[in-house]
Amino acid sequence: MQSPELFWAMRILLPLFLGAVVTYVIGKIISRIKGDRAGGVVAAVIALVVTVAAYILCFTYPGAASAGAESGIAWLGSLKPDALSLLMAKIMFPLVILVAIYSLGYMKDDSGTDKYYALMLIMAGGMMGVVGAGDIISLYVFFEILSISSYCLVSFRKESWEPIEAGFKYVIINALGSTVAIFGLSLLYIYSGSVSMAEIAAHISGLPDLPVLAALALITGGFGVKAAMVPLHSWLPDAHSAAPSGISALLSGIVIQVGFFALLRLILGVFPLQMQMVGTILIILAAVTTTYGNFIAIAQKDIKRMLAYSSVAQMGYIILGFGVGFYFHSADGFTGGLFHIETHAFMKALAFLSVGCIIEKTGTRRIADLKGVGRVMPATAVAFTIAALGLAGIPAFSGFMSKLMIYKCGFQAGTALGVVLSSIAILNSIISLGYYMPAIHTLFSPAGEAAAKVKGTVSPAILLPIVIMVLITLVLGWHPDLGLGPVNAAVLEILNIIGG
Amino acid sequence: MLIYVLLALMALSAILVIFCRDLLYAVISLGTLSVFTSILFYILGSPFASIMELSIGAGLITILFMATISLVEQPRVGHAKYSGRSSISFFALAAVVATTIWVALSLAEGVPGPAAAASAAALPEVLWGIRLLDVMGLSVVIFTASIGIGVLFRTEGGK
Amino acid sequence: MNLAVNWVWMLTAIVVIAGLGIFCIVTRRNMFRMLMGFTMLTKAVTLAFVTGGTLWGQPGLGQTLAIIVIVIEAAVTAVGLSMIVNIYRHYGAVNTNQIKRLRG
Amino acid sequence: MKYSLIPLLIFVIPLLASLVCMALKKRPRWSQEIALVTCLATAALSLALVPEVLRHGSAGIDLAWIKSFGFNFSLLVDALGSFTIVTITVLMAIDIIYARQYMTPEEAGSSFYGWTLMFMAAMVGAVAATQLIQFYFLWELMLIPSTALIVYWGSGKRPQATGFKYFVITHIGAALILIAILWIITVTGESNIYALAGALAHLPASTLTVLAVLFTIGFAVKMAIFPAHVWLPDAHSEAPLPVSVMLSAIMMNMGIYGLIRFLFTLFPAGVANSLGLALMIFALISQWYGGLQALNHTEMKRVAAYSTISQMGYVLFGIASLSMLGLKGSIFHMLNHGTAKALLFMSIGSVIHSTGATHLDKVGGLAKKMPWTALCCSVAALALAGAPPLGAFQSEWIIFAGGFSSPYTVLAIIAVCASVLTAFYVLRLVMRVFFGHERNECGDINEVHEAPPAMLASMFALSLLSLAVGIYPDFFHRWIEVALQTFGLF
Repeated sequence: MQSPELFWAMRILLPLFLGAVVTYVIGKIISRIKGDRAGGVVAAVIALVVTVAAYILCFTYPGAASAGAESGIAWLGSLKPDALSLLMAKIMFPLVILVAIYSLGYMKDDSGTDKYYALMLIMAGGMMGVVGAGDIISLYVFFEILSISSYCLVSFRKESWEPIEAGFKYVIINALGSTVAIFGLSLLYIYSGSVSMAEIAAHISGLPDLPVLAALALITGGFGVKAAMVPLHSWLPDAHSAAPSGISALLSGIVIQVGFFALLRLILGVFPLQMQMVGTILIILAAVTTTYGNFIAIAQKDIKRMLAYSSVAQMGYIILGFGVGFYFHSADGFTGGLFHIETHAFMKALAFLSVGCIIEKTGTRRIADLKGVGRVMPATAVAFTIAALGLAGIPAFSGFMSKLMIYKCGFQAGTALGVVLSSIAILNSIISLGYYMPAIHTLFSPAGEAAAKVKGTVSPAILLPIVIMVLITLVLGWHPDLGLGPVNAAVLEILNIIGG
Repeated sequence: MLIYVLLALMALSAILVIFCRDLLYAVISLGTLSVFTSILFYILGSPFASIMELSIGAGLITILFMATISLVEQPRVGHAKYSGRSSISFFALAAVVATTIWVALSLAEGVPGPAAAASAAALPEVLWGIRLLDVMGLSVVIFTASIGIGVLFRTEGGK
Repeated sequence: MNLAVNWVWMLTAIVVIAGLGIFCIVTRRNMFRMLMGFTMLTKAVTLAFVTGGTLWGQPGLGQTLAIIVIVIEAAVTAVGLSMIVNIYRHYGAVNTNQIKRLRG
Repeated sequence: MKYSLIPLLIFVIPLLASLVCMALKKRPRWSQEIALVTCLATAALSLALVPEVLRHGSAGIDLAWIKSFGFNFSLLVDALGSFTIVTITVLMAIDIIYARQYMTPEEAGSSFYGWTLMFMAAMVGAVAATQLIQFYFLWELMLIPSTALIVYWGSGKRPQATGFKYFVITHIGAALILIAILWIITVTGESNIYALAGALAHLPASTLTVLAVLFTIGFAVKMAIFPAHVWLPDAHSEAPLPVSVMLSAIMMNMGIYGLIRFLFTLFPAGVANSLGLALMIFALISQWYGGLQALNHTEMKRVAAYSTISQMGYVLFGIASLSMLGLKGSIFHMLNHGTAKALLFMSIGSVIHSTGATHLDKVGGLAKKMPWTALCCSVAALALAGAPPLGAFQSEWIIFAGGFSSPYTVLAIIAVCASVLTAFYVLRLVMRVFFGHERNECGDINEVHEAPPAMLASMFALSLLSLAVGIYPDFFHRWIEVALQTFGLF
């Protein structure tokens, strides 16, 4: 029987990284011979084939039965994939595939798209490495692969000032974050003499409090930067609004969640004793993050920045689910958090993709200038509306179901704190209407200048991912059981680890 | 004893990196920091890490910095800006150093003594054996960085 | 290996250099200086790994970890520097307070 | 409970039909017919359910929904539910007939009928829902179609702003309901509305009061009780006329239903008692505020919209009197107010349709040109004013009788005075528009003609319904008494 480690290395990581090399090389050759655009198309097709193949392969996961099976290969010991990793893979692959299809239409006028798709595959591989890593060094290496590729993707359109400036901000703050995190991890190594999470966890109970807390603080702070917890979020609005829309969708939909996932993995793997305390910290951070993100989003005039701040707020919901889960040992909290990762990935990606399409046609990102666009681009505007209502947690869209779980877990804790938290979360979803509604309103108001500029139809490569994501959002909103299978498996895994 | 001297020199060059006015001197301080680190590595019995630190940290990175600075920096720009703030900066720095030393001393409680019996695996075994995945990861990192730099310096007209 | 070292001072140096690195990133406004701060922080991390390796009698592992960190440091620095070059082409300046158009 | 498919059918048929209508984007004529057939079928089915419900107490069906959350999709209709559902479906069918001629198929488009049917499905589903989360889900599902109807077909200056104001304010009300619902589910572990009464009785009084207040505010927002009424005048007056009917005459019943269902069948009697006086005061304020505003405005639809606020004050007054009579009157008033308000809106619609005037001082003396519309409008006005032998007479006077049986006689007297105010503003509307000197400032008076047959037919149907209820109320009394038996309060 195949062990999970071998499975992860051979069927997930290898195709992605090897595929990135192949994509880059063949894309480069074709673009030398046939020109840039043909090279981009070929690279996109190869990238699509690779991701689809890896996605299909990821359904051959040997399952919990094989969890004990040894691969017999020493260096695979630094991977430790489980149901949680598989859940992230099942969220990430469809997203990357849809974004790749979208980019086929969206990036067709850019140069160097062979590199774009190669970097996208590397980013996917980095994410899968982070979620599958079982020791701190592999976690760090893959985290850096993810980071470096996303730095370059954010400033991909280097011809204008914004992506490049946002890119530098992104580089410096995230490099600081991940280095602080690895500094915390290196302290753990000094104190425990091991890099494997399981061995560190075995050592940690014998250590004095202060080094452990210092390491925990450094790690939380470090990965908190990537997860965009307030007050470490300041890079996010710039980077997510400056990136090409497909990349914004990936960044908001899955990359920041992977940043949080790294923290989650370490809390589960290394700090089981500190869980209660971590829960408290996460709850406070989450409440602040959600509220702050929502209020600042209201003040935004740029639609992509608005969505970026909304990502900050939604991250708060996810963290709230996990914080409540850790604090109260509540399975519902984990289900809510993980399910919100899943639904939010598609809703936020949908919002960014449809907004990207609108921006491409109108050439403006100011919300006030987008008057009447909904009347000339009805399909895209309706898609944005669905995404926005879903993000606001209105029933009939998937966001409601996951937020419902998060609201419920607070009440389920049965304490005043839980009730207050859930009420904050519910009220926040109303505050979020304060910026989604004006945006929708502007899109559907009588036509303005921008609407007059719109010419031609949206290309099918752009429309197809949008339609698929709309369907996912609606179907999960009416029948969440369809998306809950992997989530429940992952929650079982977490409960196994924390023994709840 | 040499180790303490090295540690002090490292701290000193780190401070120089922060406060030295001319960027080029700052880069040289950074290189010096790397050199001291690499000597320290050697003394601590890590020759390979020492060589890597010397060649990449003191060599490659310093050259990269130098090249970029000479490409970018106009001399005598922005010097006046910092002079007004420097005393505040030094106080802040003193506070930071004091705090970190205090933290470090409190951290020291749980540090294990040096291992008596070192059942050490040699570096190549570790590097190409149990850490092979990370080494592959490193090759991906280098590949990514080179593509990324290619993206940032591509000359073809884009959108 | 029995080195006559007080490990407490070793650890102190690590934390101090890391602290200086973070201080440098947070307070300096020159982009090069920020990247140098990042490099210093990474030095502290490598030193920590090598120290850990020596302490636990695992020089192989400690060195490997240090090498990994060094290579990643070089890659990130290279990407950061090429961003600085691009920024300079846009603005003719490398101080963040001179180019700050984006609002946090 | 008797096993019955009908509750499922009256939810699923409109929902599927709405999807079909949405899909038939290019063929509005077909969707028009589909909508008509669906509405008639739903009305017929809901009427067919009445004898079963009266015989067995309730009828319903239980389906699995979200297994992972442990939520079921159970539909159950008891006497109160069936009364509400019949009101909704019958009025909706009549409204659809009216809309056929008020808007041409091209003007309406397929999606108008699609949204309408989805709106109806959500309302019926929310009434029949037995699981709390399911109730909330369907309750919020009403929001999207109704907002879309206001935004896309609205006629005011800024229909978007109006629609979104409506959306946000009612969503805030719904969020309070959600907090209460989640609280109940987690504290009691019970999520079936019909099994909650026992579970809630064990909770401490303070918790129950907080919960009751949350529910009351939540539903009061939907009922547009002062001061939560701010969304209503704009939404009801700027929506296209058939949608105004849906909002004013039909959707208001949802708020009434929710308040009665949650406040009286879930909570122990003491909880509602502690809220009685506050509710009564707000009811009086709404009554007077709505009436005075209706008198103050000249735009006909706005008059009708403010009249709705006032009428909801009556209903809340009946509820707040905490007496069997008052509750009975309030439930009965759902049907009677729905009928009368729909009739008033429709006759206003006919006037707007044939004259183009929207303000009541722009036209006059239309009775000669549009005699039947004048007749229907007078019926509506008399009904709202509480004149016998029309239906609303029955319910209003039962409400007042309930009020006098409560300890606050003074407040009841003030409420009765408000009905004079009602008479004043509705009769002012009728007199100005239909009697006096013949004129039309917005068009040629000679081109004013009687409303087209389908519109007249739906208006006649409503007038006859109002008359029939007034002349033969016994059946309805018995029906509501069956509903009240399940309350077991007072």
